[in-house]
Amino acid sequence: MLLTLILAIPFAGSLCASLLPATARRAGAWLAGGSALTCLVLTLWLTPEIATSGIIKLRLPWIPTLGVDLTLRMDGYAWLFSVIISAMGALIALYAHYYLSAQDPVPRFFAFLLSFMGAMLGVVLAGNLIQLLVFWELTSLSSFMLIGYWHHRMDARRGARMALIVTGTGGFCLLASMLIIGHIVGSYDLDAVLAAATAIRGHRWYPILLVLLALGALTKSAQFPFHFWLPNAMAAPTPVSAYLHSATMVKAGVFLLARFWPIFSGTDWWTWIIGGAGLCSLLLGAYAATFQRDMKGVLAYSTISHLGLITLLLGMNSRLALVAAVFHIINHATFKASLFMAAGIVDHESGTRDLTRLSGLRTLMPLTATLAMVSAAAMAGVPLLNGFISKEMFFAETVFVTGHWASRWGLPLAAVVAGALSVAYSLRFILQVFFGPPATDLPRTPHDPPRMMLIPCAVLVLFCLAVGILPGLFLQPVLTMVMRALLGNNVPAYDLQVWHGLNLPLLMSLAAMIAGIGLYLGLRAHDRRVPGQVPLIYRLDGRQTFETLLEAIDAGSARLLSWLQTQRLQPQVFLLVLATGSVTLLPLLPGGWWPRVTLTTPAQWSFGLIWLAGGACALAAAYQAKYHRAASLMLAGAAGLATCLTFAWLSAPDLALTQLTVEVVTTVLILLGLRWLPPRIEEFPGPTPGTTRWRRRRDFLAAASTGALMAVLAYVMMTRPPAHDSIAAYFVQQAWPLGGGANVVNVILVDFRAFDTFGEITVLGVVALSVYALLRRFRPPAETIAAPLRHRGGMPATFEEPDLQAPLPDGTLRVPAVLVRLLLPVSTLISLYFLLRGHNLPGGGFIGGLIMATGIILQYMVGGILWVEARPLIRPQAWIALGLLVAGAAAMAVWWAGKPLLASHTLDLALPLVGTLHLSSALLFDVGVYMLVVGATILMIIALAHQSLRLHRKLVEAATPALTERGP
Amino acid sequence: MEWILALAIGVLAGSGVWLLLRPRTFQFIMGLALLGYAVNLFIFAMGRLRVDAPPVIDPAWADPASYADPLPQALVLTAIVIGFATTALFLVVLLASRGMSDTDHVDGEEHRA
Amino acid sequence: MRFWLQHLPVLPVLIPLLTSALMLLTRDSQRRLRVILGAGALGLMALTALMLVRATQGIGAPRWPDDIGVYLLGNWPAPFGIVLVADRLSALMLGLTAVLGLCAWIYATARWDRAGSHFHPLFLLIMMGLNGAFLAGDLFNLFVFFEILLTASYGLMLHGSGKRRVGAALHYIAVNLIASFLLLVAIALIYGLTGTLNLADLAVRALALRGADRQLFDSAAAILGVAFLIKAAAWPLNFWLPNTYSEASAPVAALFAIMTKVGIYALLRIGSLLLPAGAPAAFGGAWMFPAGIATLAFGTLGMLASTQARRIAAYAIITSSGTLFAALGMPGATLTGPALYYLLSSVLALGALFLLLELTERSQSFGANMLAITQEAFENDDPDAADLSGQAVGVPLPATMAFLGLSFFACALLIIGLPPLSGFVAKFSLLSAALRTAEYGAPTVNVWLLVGAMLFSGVAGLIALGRCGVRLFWVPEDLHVPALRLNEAIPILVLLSACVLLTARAGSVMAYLEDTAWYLDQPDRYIEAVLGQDQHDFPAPAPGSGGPR
Amino acid sequence: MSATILYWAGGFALLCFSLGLGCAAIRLIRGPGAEDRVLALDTLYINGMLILLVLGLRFEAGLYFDVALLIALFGFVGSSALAKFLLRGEVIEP
Amino acid sequence: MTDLPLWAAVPAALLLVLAGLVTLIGSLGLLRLRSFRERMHAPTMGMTMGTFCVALAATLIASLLQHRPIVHEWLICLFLFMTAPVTAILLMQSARRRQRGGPDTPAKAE
Amino acid sequence: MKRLFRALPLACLLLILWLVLNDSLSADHLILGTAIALTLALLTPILRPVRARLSHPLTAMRLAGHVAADIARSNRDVGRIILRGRRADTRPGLLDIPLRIRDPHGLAALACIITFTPGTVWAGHDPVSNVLTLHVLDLSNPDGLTRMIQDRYERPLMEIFE
Repeated sequence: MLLTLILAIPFAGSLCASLLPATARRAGAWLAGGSALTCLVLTLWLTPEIATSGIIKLRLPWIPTLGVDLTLRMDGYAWLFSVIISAMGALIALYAHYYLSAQDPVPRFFAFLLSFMGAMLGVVLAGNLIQLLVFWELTSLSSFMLIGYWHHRMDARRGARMALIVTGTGGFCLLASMLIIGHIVGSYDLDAVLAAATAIRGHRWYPILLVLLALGALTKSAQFPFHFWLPNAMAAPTPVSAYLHSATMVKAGVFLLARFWPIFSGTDWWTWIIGGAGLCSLLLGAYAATFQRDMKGVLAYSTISHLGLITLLLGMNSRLALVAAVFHIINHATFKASLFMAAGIVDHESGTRDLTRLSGLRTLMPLTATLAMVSAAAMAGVPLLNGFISKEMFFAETVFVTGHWASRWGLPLAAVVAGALSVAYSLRFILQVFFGPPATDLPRTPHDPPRMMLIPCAVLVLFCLAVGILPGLFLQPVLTMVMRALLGNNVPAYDLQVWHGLNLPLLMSLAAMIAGIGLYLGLRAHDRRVPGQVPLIYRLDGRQTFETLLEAIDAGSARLLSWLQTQRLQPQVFLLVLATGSVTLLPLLPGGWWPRVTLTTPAQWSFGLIWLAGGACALAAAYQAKYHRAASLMLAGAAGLATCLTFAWLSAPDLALTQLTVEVVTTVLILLGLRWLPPRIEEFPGPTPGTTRWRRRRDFLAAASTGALMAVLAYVMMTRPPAHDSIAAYFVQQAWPLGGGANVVNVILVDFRAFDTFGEITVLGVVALSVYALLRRFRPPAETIAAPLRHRGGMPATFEEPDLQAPLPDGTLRVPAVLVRLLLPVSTLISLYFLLRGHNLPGGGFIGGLIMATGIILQYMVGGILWVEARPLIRPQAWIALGLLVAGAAAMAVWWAGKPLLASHTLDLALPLVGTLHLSSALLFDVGVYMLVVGATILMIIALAHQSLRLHRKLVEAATPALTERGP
Repeated sequence: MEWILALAIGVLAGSGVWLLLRPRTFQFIMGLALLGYAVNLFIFAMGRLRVDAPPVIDPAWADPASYADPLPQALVLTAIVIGFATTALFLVVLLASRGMSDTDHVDGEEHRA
Repeated sequence: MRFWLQHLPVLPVLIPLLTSALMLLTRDSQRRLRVILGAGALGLMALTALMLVRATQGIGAPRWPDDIGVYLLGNWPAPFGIVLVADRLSALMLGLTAVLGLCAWIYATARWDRAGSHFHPLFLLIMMGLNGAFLAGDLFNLFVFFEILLTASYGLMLHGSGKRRVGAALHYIAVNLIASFLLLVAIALIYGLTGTLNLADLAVRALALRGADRQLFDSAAAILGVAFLIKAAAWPLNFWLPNTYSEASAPVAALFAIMTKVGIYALLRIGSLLLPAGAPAAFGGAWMFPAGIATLAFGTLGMLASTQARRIAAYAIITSSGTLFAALGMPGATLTGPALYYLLSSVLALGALFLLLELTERSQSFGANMLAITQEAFENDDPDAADLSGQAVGVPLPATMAFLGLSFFACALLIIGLPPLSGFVAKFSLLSAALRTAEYGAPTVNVWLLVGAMLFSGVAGLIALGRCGVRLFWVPEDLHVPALRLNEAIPILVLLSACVLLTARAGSVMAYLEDTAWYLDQPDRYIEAVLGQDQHDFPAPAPGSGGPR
Repeated sequence: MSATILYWAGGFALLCFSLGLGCAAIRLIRGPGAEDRVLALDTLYINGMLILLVLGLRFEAGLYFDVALLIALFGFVGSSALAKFLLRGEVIEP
Repeated sequence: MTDLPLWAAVPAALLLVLAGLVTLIGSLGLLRLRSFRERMHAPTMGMTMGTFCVALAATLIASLLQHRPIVHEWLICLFLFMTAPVTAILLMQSARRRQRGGPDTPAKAE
Repeated sequence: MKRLFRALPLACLLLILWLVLNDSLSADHLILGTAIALTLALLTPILRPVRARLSHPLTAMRLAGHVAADIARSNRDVGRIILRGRRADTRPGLLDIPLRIRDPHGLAALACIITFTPGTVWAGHDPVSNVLTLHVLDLSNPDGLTRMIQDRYERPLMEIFE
């Protein structure tokens, strides 16, 4: 329960802080500090229990099917980290309160800080690998937010993004490794995993698992070669650097390595990967730190170096080294955080962190200087400070390394070099800033900050001293508890003491100290010449490399993408055709499907002739479509007629009727559109470019093969005996007895499969609405407005309002108008005829509706839009709506008879004279179809036709600029 | 008959596909129309060919074997209407595209080699 | 109540249809009425979807054998008439559609529904198409509903007009029209070979196909598969998608987040039914996995290569499709449950992202951008819509930027698959299930390929969305706090809370989905339920006049 | 006997009509003017209608009559729309 | 059709043959005549004689077979009669207008 | 009531059409047909403001006979011209014919007759001067043609429609 509280309090605090107004500085700090302190108290409260029972565990179910639970688990190791996190959190809250300026949105800062704290606590308290990962990534995310806190600065944005990408990527690798662990162990529970150490080490996936885990841990801990994000993360406010980037978050990686040390260590893989990375970071970080110009840069690189030290210790496969590593984790957290705080104070007070500008601050801010000096001494490993003890332990470990001569000699040497470098950069850090002549060109005159701001720093320095002087008293019991948590009963014997006697490590220490001082003195010249430039490796700028890499990724992916995709339609269609063709052919490749027994209907000459003409027309339509649009339209119409005749010939009268009417309406529709297309004069006959020729050939091949494929498929299918128990037989048999109609097609449409029809009329309605909506925003092409209309078929150049009262149009259209208007009642009658008889004979709602619509379109053609619309005729939109509603009503009427939707229902009315009248819901449904088809067709055609009006208005407006009111 | 119809379907489909691969919107819409015929005939052909056997039944003699398969016909009917609707929509879209981009290229811009 | 319950499976289709018809009787200018109607319809649809989800779990009022609701339209027995089938998968998708649709619609009522005519009817009709496609138990009926949802999507895609949008729509429509042809050809072939259109019946009859018939059937299925793969945006058939999705108006793009999933649903459904007969290549067979990996890689590449936020979101859709393909293409049903979870999470997240991005763009440079959008969207010739631009400005809500920023952050987490939201759970569960398949004999290479591709896509998402977020929220000096309406903020909040809920209740959701997957792996139940359904004889509430049939 | 006579006569007529259809198709393809094409299309429709009528006679089915009727009624719509387009530049004027 | 008496079958057959020939000649005219205006006249043959003859034959056969007058084929003639001028007038006008523009009128931009 | 009366001729025509279409004289078709025909006839004037007045049915019958005979004859003539092809020394050309008939329906009927007769096509009509322009395939006898149209067609049409 207390564990839940420890985890929940920071998050709750974060939520509260985020809700605070932007000006609530003090409240935010109190909230953060209070939460951290509460956590600390709670953790300490648990100490006795941890000390006695070892582990406290709490399990809440989350996704049981995947074996993921929320397990909170605190052992000695987790306890140690909880204490560090919460204690540092409290100190940082205090420090940050003074550090942040009035312009900053302080509550937001504390909200992120607290959420980070919660996440970090979550990482250490996680008893389930996946849960650990969740919090692990949360730390990355909150770190991202905190680094980017001053997001108006570019370095902050860059640093934040870099940190996020590097640690996030590591997180994904960690996820993979956790998945593999879970796969091997069969559980994500930490205890189960720890118990399965041998199984994991022996598994064939162990190497890849280790690599992935190392990627996760090393990125998080900023280890070589992923160290570069840490210096860039220094764009964060200093409290963040002190907290996340020295004391806690970067420790998550080594936390994890130590946590899994019992499982993974002991193999060569482990040594090489972890130890190698640690060694590189140790040396590289120390080397780079020596030359940094930015105070925080020095600290960042030294952090890399120290974390490298810890990693190296972990990679040494020795239990004593593990002890040293854990010990150094504690020490590093204290002295580095205090150094960061000091650096932050200097920055805050003087306005700069540039080592070349700062000088002689000792006199101006003595308290800060003292604190910084002590911490730096701890960092350098000066005796009587905690850094010394852990360094001694490290030296001792390197001495005992066995194995290859290179590692036997190289490791101690490297240790000494690193020690010397750390002395050098610590010296430089202190001497440059606090000694020497007082600086004069600082942005602000520095002085000691308020006392309260110094307190966190002081507390940490005190801790350094205490541990450094009496390590056995302060840390021995804690360390033992931690080690028991990590190693169980295999805790090695060790002794934390300042003085172990004169031994090799001490000599190494001394050598490092002397070498460091010498190095500092020797490098001053270089430092003055090119301040901040790291010799030899300055070209290996991690940030630059990273940015270049990112840009390369962006550019490379853009290039690859442009190669892998296209924005143009033609290649897309080509690909589509190609894909379809090939996948269709694939199953047919083995052969054996060509019909052997052919059931052919005897061929007819006339039929062949029809298709000779139809096919030729289709080809010609394809050929003419570019330059002779109207011709192409007519030719396609001829092919359509051939289709219609085919339907009729081959026993599909309904289809023939529909095809014919649709054909007519489509022709009118496309003709209405043609006028808006640009004139296309046949290009001057010249040599066609080779690419074009090639493309045409390719397209021709694709088209021809598609045609051939379709033809073959059609032929094979037609000559194949029909499926023996096709559902069609049922329709034929039951159409009359159950469907009450003789025209099976119509019965299928309005009864058996009426739902399809319902959907289909909906499609028609939807299209009509879309067309209407789109055309409301139609814009006539520029040149149709610019060029006088005379060139386009003799329309008047100016717009004359047609005479709406004239009974007949003048001119050529007079005689056609007489005839066509006479045709309207006739066509309406015929449409009703086709509608009503549909159930028994070819016809039905579609055909009827299209006939009716054609009749009305004809009126528009001879009468003109305005003339026709001056008379109350039809509201297409309402017809669409009514059509849907009528069809719906017909479909739903049977509900009240206890039948499902669309069941047909007949009502027999006995009428005098007539006899019984069959009123079938299917007929009503067909009436709905009829109405919708009429409405939709008319709406589309008329909407398109109305664009002429729009153009005319534009022309009128263009002609008479004064007259800009809209027409009726 | 079968081979004639199969060839017809092939020719229609081939012309349609050729047009679909062309760069002008009008060519595309004609391609849709031609391909539409081909597809409709193809669906229709799946019911196998019958001459003089329209599925308008004599109530007394509803033997499935003596009538053409009505189901593909119903499907084609639906397909014709949907094809009509989509042709109309595509037409309007191409007009809108033409009005806004001042070109009738399918990509809304001219590609000059 | 009981009366309505017995018609429950058909209501998700009927409600939007009739409501949109009613809307058409009103004028476009009677917007308030349309909004009320729309709210009612969408609310009812959500309610229906909820009841269906409960019913298919065996909880709640209509009790169906095997918890599969079969509705015989026209009361024709199963292979002959059309059936609607509501099983767990359908109900799940219906629920998802309802939530997403409701949110996108609410968002649209703030502004977008006035950017052109007939937004509300078209929106309802696309919902109808989606619902119908998820319920269809008949191949041709599935096609019809695909057409409804596609045509409505064309209309909605064009909603608001404008050059770039129309250009993108042209491609979208062109490709989908061709896909529709393919669908038709494939359905015709399948009918010609098996003599049936009913999916359950097809599953039975496919078993009996031998030799040449089977070869031809595989060809037909391949064409069908290509058609669905186009709709589901598989590489290399998905080049239309980035433009389309990034140019569509925000609520439409948000709703489109589920459009690609319809294709995946169809593949899953048909693949599941054809499983006993040997699933054809596209339906969980040989190509699905490679297609998935290719799509995933392509989407990832696209996210990396894009600079514009909307395009990143569009490529994220492709990535999610690819992930789903690859997951469903792995052998066995182990990955189906997690894949469905991933589907839920990614649809909700992408929907929220599309809504969000528009608001964010509004914050960039208020003056220029907003005006441009408004002019583009509201330039209209009819006087009643001309002066709406003034109203389009909302009230600045407090903490707008924080809200937008956090929402974007949450969306990014969901899409990348970073903890703690459901994106992570989805990714994790998919990967862990993928590793589990290695035990059941899936090729190890495939497992590693999937794991690697998914993790890499996560990294790429991190890079791309990180950059995008930094650009949107951190770079601009003069971030203008956009005027936000409550009904623009609430949908985003709802979608994200849904994701949070998915995360918090991951255990029970996952259990439900695993059950769904299990049912999908056992198509016999579905087939029995459909083919064994007796003709309905619902207890009539009132004596009907005349005898039914 | 009479059936045979009619069968052959019908066959002959069908052939003639299809040949006529072919002629019209040639004119339709060759042009040269747009008007020629419209005229050819019109002829095509007439020939098609006649084919249907003869088919109706041959198969003794009234169903063909409906299609022919519709061609007679609406066959002209397409061609007159085209003609009007040629004449006025647009099919439906304000 | 076997029930049909020979005296009716022969004229009906002749009518059909005549219709076929007339229509074919008309359509042939479309190819053989030189100018558009001349060609305008040719298809009318099929529209008139062809349809008349077929309708007559149909009426004859159907009436005899069904033992009652069947006249609905004549509706086709009626409709053709009613609708024929519409296209013709428009086409002629279009052709005349174009000719007036002279042979060097730029190609129509259809 | 007056409207109903005026709509009657058209309604009758439509009813006949309906019955012919349905090929039936049964009671239900009669009733349905009457209803539909009446409704349509009543609704039609909305879009058809000019009404035709018909009289002299006998003249109409005679005219129909003439037209049929002329069509047959000109079919023969045109067929011959086509078959002769380039050898035929026909002189196609335009012919102006002054008309007296004014009624639009009469003119329309004349147009139908002229167009329906092979060999002659309506090529234009000037409403002001009331001159009809014809295109004639074989303009060997322009006067005869003018007379034929004026006497054989125009006069009966005027009788019928005016």
